[in-house]
Amino acid sequence: MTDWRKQRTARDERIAAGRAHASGKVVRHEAVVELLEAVLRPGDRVCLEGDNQKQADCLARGLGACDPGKVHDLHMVQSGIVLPEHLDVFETGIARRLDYSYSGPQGARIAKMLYGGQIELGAVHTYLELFARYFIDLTPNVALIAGVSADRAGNLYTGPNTEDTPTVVEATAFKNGVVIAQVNQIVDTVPRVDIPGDRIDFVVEADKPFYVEPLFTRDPAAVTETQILMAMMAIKGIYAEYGIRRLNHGIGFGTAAIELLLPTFAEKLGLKGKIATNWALNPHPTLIPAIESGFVEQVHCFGSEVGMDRYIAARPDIFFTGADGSLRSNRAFCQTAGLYACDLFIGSTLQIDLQGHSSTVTTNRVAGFGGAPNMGSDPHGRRHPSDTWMKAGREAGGTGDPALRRGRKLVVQLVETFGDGLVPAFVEHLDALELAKKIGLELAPVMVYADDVTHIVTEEGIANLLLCRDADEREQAIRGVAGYTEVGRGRDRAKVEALRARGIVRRPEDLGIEPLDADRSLLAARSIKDLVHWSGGLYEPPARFRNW
Amino acid sequence: MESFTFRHTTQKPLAGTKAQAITGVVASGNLEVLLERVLPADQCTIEIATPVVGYGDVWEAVAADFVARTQPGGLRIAINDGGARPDTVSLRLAQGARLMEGGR
Amino acid sequence: MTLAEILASLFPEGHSVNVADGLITGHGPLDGRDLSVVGVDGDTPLGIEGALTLSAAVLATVRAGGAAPILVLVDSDSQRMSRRDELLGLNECLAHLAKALLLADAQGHPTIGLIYGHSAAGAFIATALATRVLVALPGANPSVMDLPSVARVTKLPLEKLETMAKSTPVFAPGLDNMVQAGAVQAVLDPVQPLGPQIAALITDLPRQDDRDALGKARGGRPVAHDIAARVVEAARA
Amino acid sequence: MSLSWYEASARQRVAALLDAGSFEEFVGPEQRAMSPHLPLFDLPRAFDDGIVVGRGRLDGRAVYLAAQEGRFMGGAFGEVHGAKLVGLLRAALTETPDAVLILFDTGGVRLQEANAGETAIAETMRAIADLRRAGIPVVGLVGGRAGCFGGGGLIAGTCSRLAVSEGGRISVSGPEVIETNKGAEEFDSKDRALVWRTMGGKHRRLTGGADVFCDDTVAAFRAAALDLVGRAPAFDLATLEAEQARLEARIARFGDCRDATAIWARLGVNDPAGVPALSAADFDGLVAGLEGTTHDAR
Repeated sequence: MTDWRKQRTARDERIAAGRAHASGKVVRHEAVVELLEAVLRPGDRVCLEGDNQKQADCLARGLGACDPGKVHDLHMVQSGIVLPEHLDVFETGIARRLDYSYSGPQGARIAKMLYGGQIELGAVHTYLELFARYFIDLTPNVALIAGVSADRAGNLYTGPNTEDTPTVVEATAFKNGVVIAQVNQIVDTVPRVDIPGDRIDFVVEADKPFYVEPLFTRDPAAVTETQILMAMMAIKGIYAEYGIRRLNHGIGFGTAAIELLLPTFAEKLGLKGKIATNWALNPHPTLIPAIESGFVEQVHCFGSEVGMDRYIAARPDIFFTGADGSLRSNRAFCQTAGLYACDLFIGSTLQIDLQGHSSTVTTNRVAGFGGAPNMGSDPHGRRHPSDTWMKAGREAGGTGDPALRRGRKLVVQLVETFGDGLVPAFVEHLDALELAKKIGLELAPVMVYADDVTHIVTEEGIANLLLCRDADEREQAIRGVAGYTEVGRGRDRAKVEALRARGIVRRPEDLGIEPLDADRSLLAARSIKDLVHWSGGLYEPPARFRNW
Repeated sequence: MESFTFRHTTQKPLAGTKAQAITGVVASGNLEVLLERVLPADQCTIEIATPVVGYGDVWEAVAADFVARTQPGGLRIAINDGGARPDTVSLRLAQGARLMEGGR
Repeated sequence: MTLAEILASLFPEGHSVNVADGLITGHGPLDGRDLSVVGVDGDTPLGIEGALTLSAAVLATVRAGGAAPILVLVDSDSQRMSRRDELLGLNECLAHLAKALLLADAQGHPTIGLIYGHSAAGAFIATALATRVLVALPGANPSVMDLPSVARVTKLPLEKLETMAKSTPVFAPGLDNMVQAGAVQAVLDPVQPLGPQIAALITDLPRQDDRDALGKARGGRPVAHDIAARVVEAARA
Repeated sequence: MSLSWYEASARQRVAALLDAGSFEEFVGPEQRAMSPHLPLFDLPRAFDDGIVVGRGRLDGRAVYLAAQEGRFMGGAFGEVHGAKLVGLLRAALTETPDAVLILFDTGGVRLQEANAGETAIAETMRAIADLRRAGIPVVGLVGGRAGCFGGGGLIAGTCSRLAVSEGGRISVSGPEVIETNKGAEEFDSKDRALVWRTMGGKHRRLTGGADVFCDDTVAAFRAAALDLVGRAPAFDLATLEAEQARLEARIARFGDCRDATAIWARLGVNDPAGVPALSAADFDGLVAGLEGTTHDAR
């Protein structure tokens, strides 16, 4: 007779083994290693929660301290490779195989370990893809997650940084997996129940609060005149022209400049209420002036941001908050929102090629792209119209019956022609291709493919790729905004001028913008302290961003 | 350090009578531009001192575009570069020319 | 020379100079008059309390009137690097010590600095460099920062800096370079009694701050004197 | 928006601080008095070596002034930089303007020209003492991005009067220097709130290290300068003995405090943790309500 409950039985055995180190569900942090050694089996698929923000760091240290004789050959399936411990386990043999999304600070080390064969790589996903695969073919056997507090029954309060947790728990707990949560504190009653206790098997009271990276804090003091000029062009040449109301921003200084120009430059253009009202966005501190000025109607968040909690709690009309008053974020839902319900994504990149493919991968770093490829793509499953979407669709043109033409999502690359150290952003060939060859990747790590990108904004101007009708026009439009890079200097000047006459390439003067007006006095806030003032003292920036 | 001097002939002198102006600061990614109205009205020289070696052709292109666009006849322009990107150089040159024209 | 050797050479008839916690204070007879002595010994870092101890001694000499010279003996570390010192205003305390010496000088107490060991940075400025004339004994080692630290800050290889130091006195640590910069007027002869050498300095004090002129003449500060002069000239035009 | 002192360049500060159009520069950039030493280090030079010196009018008063550019080499004292300041002060002694203003923005000595920079600082301090003896006030203004560190902190302590803004920091050893030499336990330079409450403008004003705390605008610094040139203390024994007593009293009263907030609490501040967030006006109100925060002796 077929045993239909093998997984369930195995799960029960794991939990029984773990209970030996627990009091009910509660485990002391000193017992983490024993707990993990009792619960984990060689070859397990394990999700060690960590994304670009919050980290289950106490459990990560515990996993790293396990005996590789007992715990080995794990298959890590997690969105973020961020802490050194995330890679240490591959050096000791505790883990062998990896599927992930983002590895910002560890990008160089990952590349080295991939090259050295210490990591067997499955794939580098987008967040949504990896979450999707949790439910199809990468379902975790054990999930190690992080929350702010839990009660003894396991009811979990994630706090404002809910992020990946509901998705990870959903996939693990309902498919015979074991869920272990680290919390900062065990309490009698949690402020709100983000994850019901019957999905949590063990709760570890961590030795210190879980780490959160202030990844989305951009100091206005560092915004340059060039970035302000580009932001002015984006607002006037794209936001205003397409009437962008629903959008997502990347995390660079260029988009921070846009946020800081909304209450000043955009307001003067009479754009309040007409652009940038509905957002899929982390709570960027640089959005505070726009919110306070009444530009913003609502914001749904992937995660939270260090120091923003009190401000968010005081603005429930803008943010999604729970009955306890604090932010409820959710990475999977917000990624979905960014993909299907936003008309524009604007972000930065390190390299763009002659057709408009872009990547943040360089020859010695495999950073992963997190959510950018989803945000920065035109979802073919979209079926609801908006003026913005339809206008872009019309510009893209195409053959066949116009009544059957769908709209287009605007995907804008906001990029300075030269990056740090005078490295050109425009290249003939992406380094990503070189890297893929070097470490044997089947699919080159491209962030946004050329057929998804609609506009490129540089300090030299805007290239509208929707209006290009062939590959040559496209190449010259890109060269036409590539400044003094080799790609830019290699332009056919006559062709670029012809594109300019058709509005495909537009210079600041074509938009009625004087580059010498691009001044820091246009910024609604010029320092972190200005942001604190805008927030009425509610924003509490991390110490490293203070200068008072 | 590397240095260049580019000499250009212009079709007209730069407007204004201001004898001298300076803009920008020598800092990482920035530069200072000193402009002096000391040359014949159809001449312009641009002298550059930069710590970033190997970008002579870019400087030449930036200088030529600036001269073509602005027609800064009569100016001796000297640049101390702190590793600025070409767009920053163009911006500072334009700011300097505006100062010499007596603009804002 | 050690402090004891210096004091013995200066004051063959005896003295009342004491050292406590690395701080030197006291008096001795020189050339028939009283010489007030303050300073730092034993490579001691100069903090807020030390600076105020020395400034109190200097101000006492000023308050007493007369024209007793003040000798500032220095073998110090740099300023004391600590959170507490900065919290309580180390910059004010060191500046106060320097001001006390400058006031004493202005009120007729010749001030002579004598560096016989190490000194650096803020401690050097507040003591030896705040005197009318600064001299040294062979073996003294004044510096702003040692070469390994300079290498760290400037991100230049140490070997390159060492080579450059040989030909470029303007940045390299050491007595010779401070002499060439004009900061140290002369190096005394340790074999001869120090008393007469100091007495000679007192009778022949520079009337004004001539350190930049010395730096130009000696090549350690090739342009400072002329630049300062050009500014003065422009102001008078 | 009024011009931010912190954001402005040295030249912008000078132009906006003085009466419009009154500034006359000495040894200006066209004279190309540049560092002879930086090329040896493959470093770029500045036409003014990072300092602007000259004369102008402050509400009609004749003033000499020097302004450091904190973004060029951290505003540090090199040979030319220092010599321009020394020359300005020497000129002031004979030309007797109504006051001298020093717009500090410096990390201290420029290491590539360390001996020249260090000696120039000593020359500057002597020249300031001479000016003060001659009855010419020397007023320091501190609010630039480089702060006022190293020898700059000692020069500031030599001035007749000091105005400082939130952005300004005054100390001898910088946070990184203390951390490098003594460890992060002694001073965590990345804890910027700690940096500011230990060395920042408000702490200096509360404990007597500065006379005026002002907003980060050129207009506020102009008002502060006007106020301070009119009430400079004499440079004499009485002043220095009073300063000696003031500094000794400070150490006796606060010497056991580990943190600035403990000092502020002892000064009678009800909510020390709230001090950094106070606006300049609220902070002035706080200072006015406290005893023992007027420090004439300098």
